[in-house]
Amino acid sequence: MKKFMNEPENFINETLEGLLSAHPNKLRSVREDNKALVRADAPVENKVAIVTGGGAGHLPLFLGYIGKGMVDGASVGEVFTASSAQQMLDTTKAVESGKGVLYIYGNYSGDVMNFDMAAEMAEEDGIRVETVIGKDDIASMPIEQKEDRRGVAGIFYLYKLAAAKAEQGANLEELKEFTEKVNNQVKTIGVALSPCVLPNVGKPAFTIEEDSMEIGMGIHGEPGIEKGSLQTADEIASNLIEKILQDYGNEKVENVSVLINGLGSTPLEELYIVYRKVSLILKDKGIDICKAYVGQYATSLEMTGLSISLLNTNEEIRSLLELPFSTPFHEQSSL
Amino acid sequence: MKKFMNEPENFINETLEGLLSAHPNKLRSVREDNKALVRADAPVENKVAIVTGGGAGHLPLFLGYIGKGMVDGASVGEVFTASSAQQMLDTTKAVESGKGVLYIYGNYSGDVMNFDMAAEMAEEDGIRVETVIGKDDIASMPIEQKEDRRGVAGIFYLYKLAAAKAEQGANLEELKEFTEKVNNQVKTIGVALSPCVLPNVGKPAFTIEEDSMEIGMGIHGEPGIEKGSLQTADEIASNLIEKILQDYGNEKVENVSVLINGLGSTPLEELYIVYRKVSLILKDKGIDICKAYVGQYATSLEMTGLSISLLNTNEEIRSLLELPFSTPFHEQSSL
Amino acid sequence: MNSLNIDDFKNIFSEISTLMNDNKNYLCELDGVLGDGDIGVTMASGFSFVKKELQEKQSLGDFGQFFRTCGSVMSEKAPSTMGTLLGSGFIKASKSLKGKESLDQSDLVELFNQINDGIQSRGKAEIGDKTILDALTPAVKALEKEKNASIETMILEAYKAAEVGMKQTIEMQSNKGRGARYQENSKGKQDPGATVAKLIFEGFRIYINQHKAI
Amino acid sequence: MNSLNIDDFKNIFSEISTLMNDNKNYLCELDGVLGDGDIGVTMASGFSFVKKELQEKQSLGDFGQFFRTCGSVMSEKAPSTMGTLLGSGFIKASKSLKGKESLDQSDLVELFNQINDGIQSRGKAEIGDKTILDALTPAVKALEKEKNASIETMILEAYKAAEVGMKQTIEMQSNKGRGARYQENSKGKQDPGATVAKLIFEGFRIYINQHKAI
Ligand SMILES: Nc1ncnc2c1ncn2[C@@H]1O[C@H](COP(=O)(O)OP(=O)(O)O)[C@@H](O)[C@H]1O
Ligand SMILES: Nc1ncnc2c1ncn2[C@@H]1O[C@H](COP(=O)(O)OP(=O)(O)O)[C@@H](O)[C@H]1O
Ligand SMILES: [Mg+2]
Ligand SMILES: [Mg+2]
Ligand SMILES: [Mg+2]
Ligand SMILES: [Mg+2]
Repeated sequence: MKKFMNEPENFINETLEGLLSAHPNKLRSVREDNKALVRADAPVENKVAIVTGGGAGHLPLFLGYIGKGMVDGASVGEVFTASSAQQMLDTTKAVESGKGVLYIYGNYSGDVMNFDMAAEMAEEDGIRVETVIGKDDIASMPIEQKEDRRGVAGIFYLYKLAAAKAEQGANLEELKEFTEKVNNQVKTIGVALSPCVLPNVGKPAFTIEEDSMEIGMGIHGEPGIEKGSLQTADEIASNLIEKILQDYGNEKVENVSVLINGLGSTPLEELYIVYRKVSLILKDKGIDICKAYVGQYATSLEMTGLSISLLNTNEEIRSLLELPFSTPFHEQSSL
Repeated sequence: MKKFMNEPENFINETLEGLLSAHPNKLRSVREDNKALVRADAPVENKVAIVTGGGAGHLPLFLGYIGKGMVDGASVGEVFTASSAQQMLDTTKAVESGKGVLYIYGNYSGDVMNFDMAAEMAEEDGIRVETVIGKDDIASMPIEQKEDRRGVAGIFYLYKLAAAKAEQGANLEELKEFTEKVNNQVKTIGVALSPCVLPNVGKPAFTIEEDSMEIGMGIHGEPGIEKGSLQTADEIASNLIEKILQDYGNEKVENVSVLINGLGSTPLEELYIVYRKVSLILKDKGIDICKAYVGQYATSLEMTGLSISLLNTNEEIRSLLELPFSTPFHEQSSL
Repeated sequence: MNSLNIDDFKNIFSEISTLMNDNKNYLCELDGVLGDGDIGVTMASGFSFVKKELQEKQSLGDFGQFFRTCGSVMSEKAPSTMGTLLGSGFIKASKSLKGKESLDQSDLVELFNQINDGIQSRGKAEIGDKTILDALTPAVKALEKEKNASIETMILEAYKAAEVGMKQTIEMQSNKGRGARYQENSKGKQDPGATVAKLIFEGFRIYINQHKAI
Repeated sequence: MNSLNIDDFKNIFSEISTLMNDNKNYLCELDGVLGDGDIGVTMASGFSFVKKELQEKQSLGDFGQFFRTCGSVMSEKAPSTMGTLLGSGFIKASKSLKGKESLDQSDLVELFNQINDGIQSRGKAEIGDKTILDALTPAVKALEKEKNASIETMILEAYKAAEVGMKQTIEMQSNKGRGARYQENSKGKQDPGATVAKLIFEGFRIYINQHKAI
């Protein structure tokens, strides 16, 4: 196994120590184990706070989205493992400023159960909590079981838009309602070419044959919906976009934001080759692109692959999307 | 070969088309072949323009540093191949606004010869050009042959600081002098764990044995200075930092900026594990870190590995480092 | 035997911890087939943290505090599905046992009813979904049925019911957790979570048996 | 023969282009050993673009324009080391041949002197560094030596000198370009760039020979 690491059991602790020492102006730890991180300036007054969390190994997900114009705090689990309710509660307490807290996280049972538990504990402490669960992976369940879909890279849009809306003064109920609406308009599908290696396991978590790809594979290697021989970038782009557009059904889709997300080992050049085709296809269908994001937004350690997310936008969403944000990994300036 | 691509000979053309369509507000093409790219708002009045360029396959290098607070334009070659002098000249003409142009690029003979040629052609057209050549890779030549060292990730600091200084109104001569001084204070060394695959070759460009690493390997797979079995992250960090600090010789090193650069396939988690140790070592030696950059800044397609760069700072450098910039890949906001 | 006090329960949790440790590999193997293969490790470590905390903590005046401690240690130290579910069950139970310093037969029924409820409302699984509930719920029913008998009898019957329930999961198709993604193929394999439930009752049984013997 | 005009040179470049194409694999093999294996491809394609442009372009009134065209096409279409060096040489030559519509013996010396200079000042290699210069410079010296003879003799002698120079690179250690990184191990292998120089003179020789025959 070729990893830059020391003892596998310290993998995440040391990552967190590195992150905290690299970004002291952006991040603050509120637990000795560093498993609850918040904005350096938390709690931010007069704003609903946004908390996320989940297993590690997906940087910039989840804690990497802590920052101005993004989320207020994140609890951190071990690699691919949910964090505990107590860690979530500690995060919650450190960011809330009386306006309530919105939990936004991906639909994985460990996360759901722990966040639910944290929410109950927070309510007992007099903190109002609402929850929106990211479910953007259209390959994880058929449309009829939409509520059971997993959350993947598209959660970026939930963070970004909820945060912008919160900064504009939305109250907790409005924020939840708005974020749920966004949630319904985000759709993602991924394709994997090679597996990732868990630090404490030391060998690939699964195998994908040489010259093969797996469409719909999840960010922990959950089985996909189509295995087959590797297609060209253009074929893959067409194939994935077709599936996403189909999933919108009768929804009007006229203007979208596109997110091409690398899973870890995919060169940026290749992400842009795929973006190129996506933009051509959408143009062909008369769908405008208001904003493109191309890069690493939700990874699976060193997995090779990518995902395409579309966000179906309206005017409000487009204007919120333009607002700046600043995190340790991505920034969007108003320069 | 597992790549998201179409015909290998279109790899770079399609990357460029994707980039241009994803970032229309940031980038503009000034040639039909898209091999000369400039800031969307070029030429910027009242400022020395900064031009870079080089072979493709290293995103964000080189064109990825076009933007406000960064370089004005870049010429683009094929994968790992210099661009032509004409492409450089076209870039130069599109960005210059009468204050002259500073070329900043890495020390590779193809680039040197072509930029020299472009500079001569530009002078013939009445455009003043000065040149600073990045030579930060301390593993590429011993200190006695410093002038022959290759340029790698540390060029990021040259761009950033030269751009900030240019925006403050430095004239061409001042800018060259300042950038040369910075150049002398940037040192980088890399380590590779696995090779990259050139799109038109289709198999690994070289091999690194299982459980082995190669210290000092260049970003095109140029042979390194030490092959050996894979060490822990902490050992690697110590080893590399020791070599860099030694290279500063008698120079006073009290406050540095650190850049941990992933070569393509290295998970962000692991870069932070290495950063952690680097920061501990420097602390131990009484050296302060003014600013940390951790991420992909100069890649080699899907090579696994990383490089560590140090920039020895003074007060002026530190204040310039803080100024915002915005490129398609990295942004630094004043949020 | 007609009641159990805090010290009894400390010993019972110690028995359970030993059992989880002894069955660590067995549990991991079961979870390796239907899940991610970690349940043995998390249960052994989760229960050993619980045991340690119960032994060290001073203020365990009543069963409210006792199960609050079990619940928060378990969820904090083992935030996997099983750890979180057990944690939720213990915390639910702690609320209705506030003030009690010993548990009689009907309290025992209440205890496991609450644990069962806590797990059910956290995990939202139904009977037949091939989860811990398929061993736990029958055991709770057995406790209820025997609530007029001795605690020895109650526990023995509950243990037997849990074991039967555990074996019945073999024929079930998984509908919850990681096992669910195997759909039809999840059949024929014993559910690791149900096995944990059976081991918990086994811990009670061993302790009670030793006591009866004295 | 005492002079060569623009049409002669168009034909000579056409011969060179054919030679580069015929020797594509041979050149690539040489470069594969000491470099990145592309010199045959870039030279074949570079010279074929030059040939095409020379045939299509209208305004080639003098040798200034002629070599300016050669130089800019070569550098644009083949921005490798060899393409850039040749491009620089051609452009350097174009400057001192401005206005000339035919070249006599001393112009021919001047032409190659300038090309040699252009390559030298671009690449900063010395004689003995195992580069194109180790074939080109001796050829230029031969031209100078024979500048009072016929053009046929000059070219023949230059060709022979280039070939000898090329063969002498075998024993040299590379100090420039990719070959340099092999240090001692670069010895024993013929330099691909020097081979390109020899092929260029071969192109001249073939054309001149055909002409002499008529
Ligand atoms: N929603 C649920 N409700 C009740 N039990 C569940 C649920 N989901 C999974 N389980 C139980 O959890 C067991 C797996 O536990 P564990 O290994 O901790 O899960 P994971 O490693 O996936 O977090 C399963 O065997 C099953 O009995
Ligand atoms: N600085 C230099 N000056 C003159 N010739 C050089 C120099 N560097 C390399 N060469 C020549 O260039 C040849 C290789 O050319 P080419 O294959 O185009 O290089 P690359 O592929 O590395 O760009 C070498 O065989 C050598 O003759
Ligand atoms: Mg498990
Ligand atoms: Mg697990
Ligand atoms: Mg070559
Ligand atoms: Mg080459």
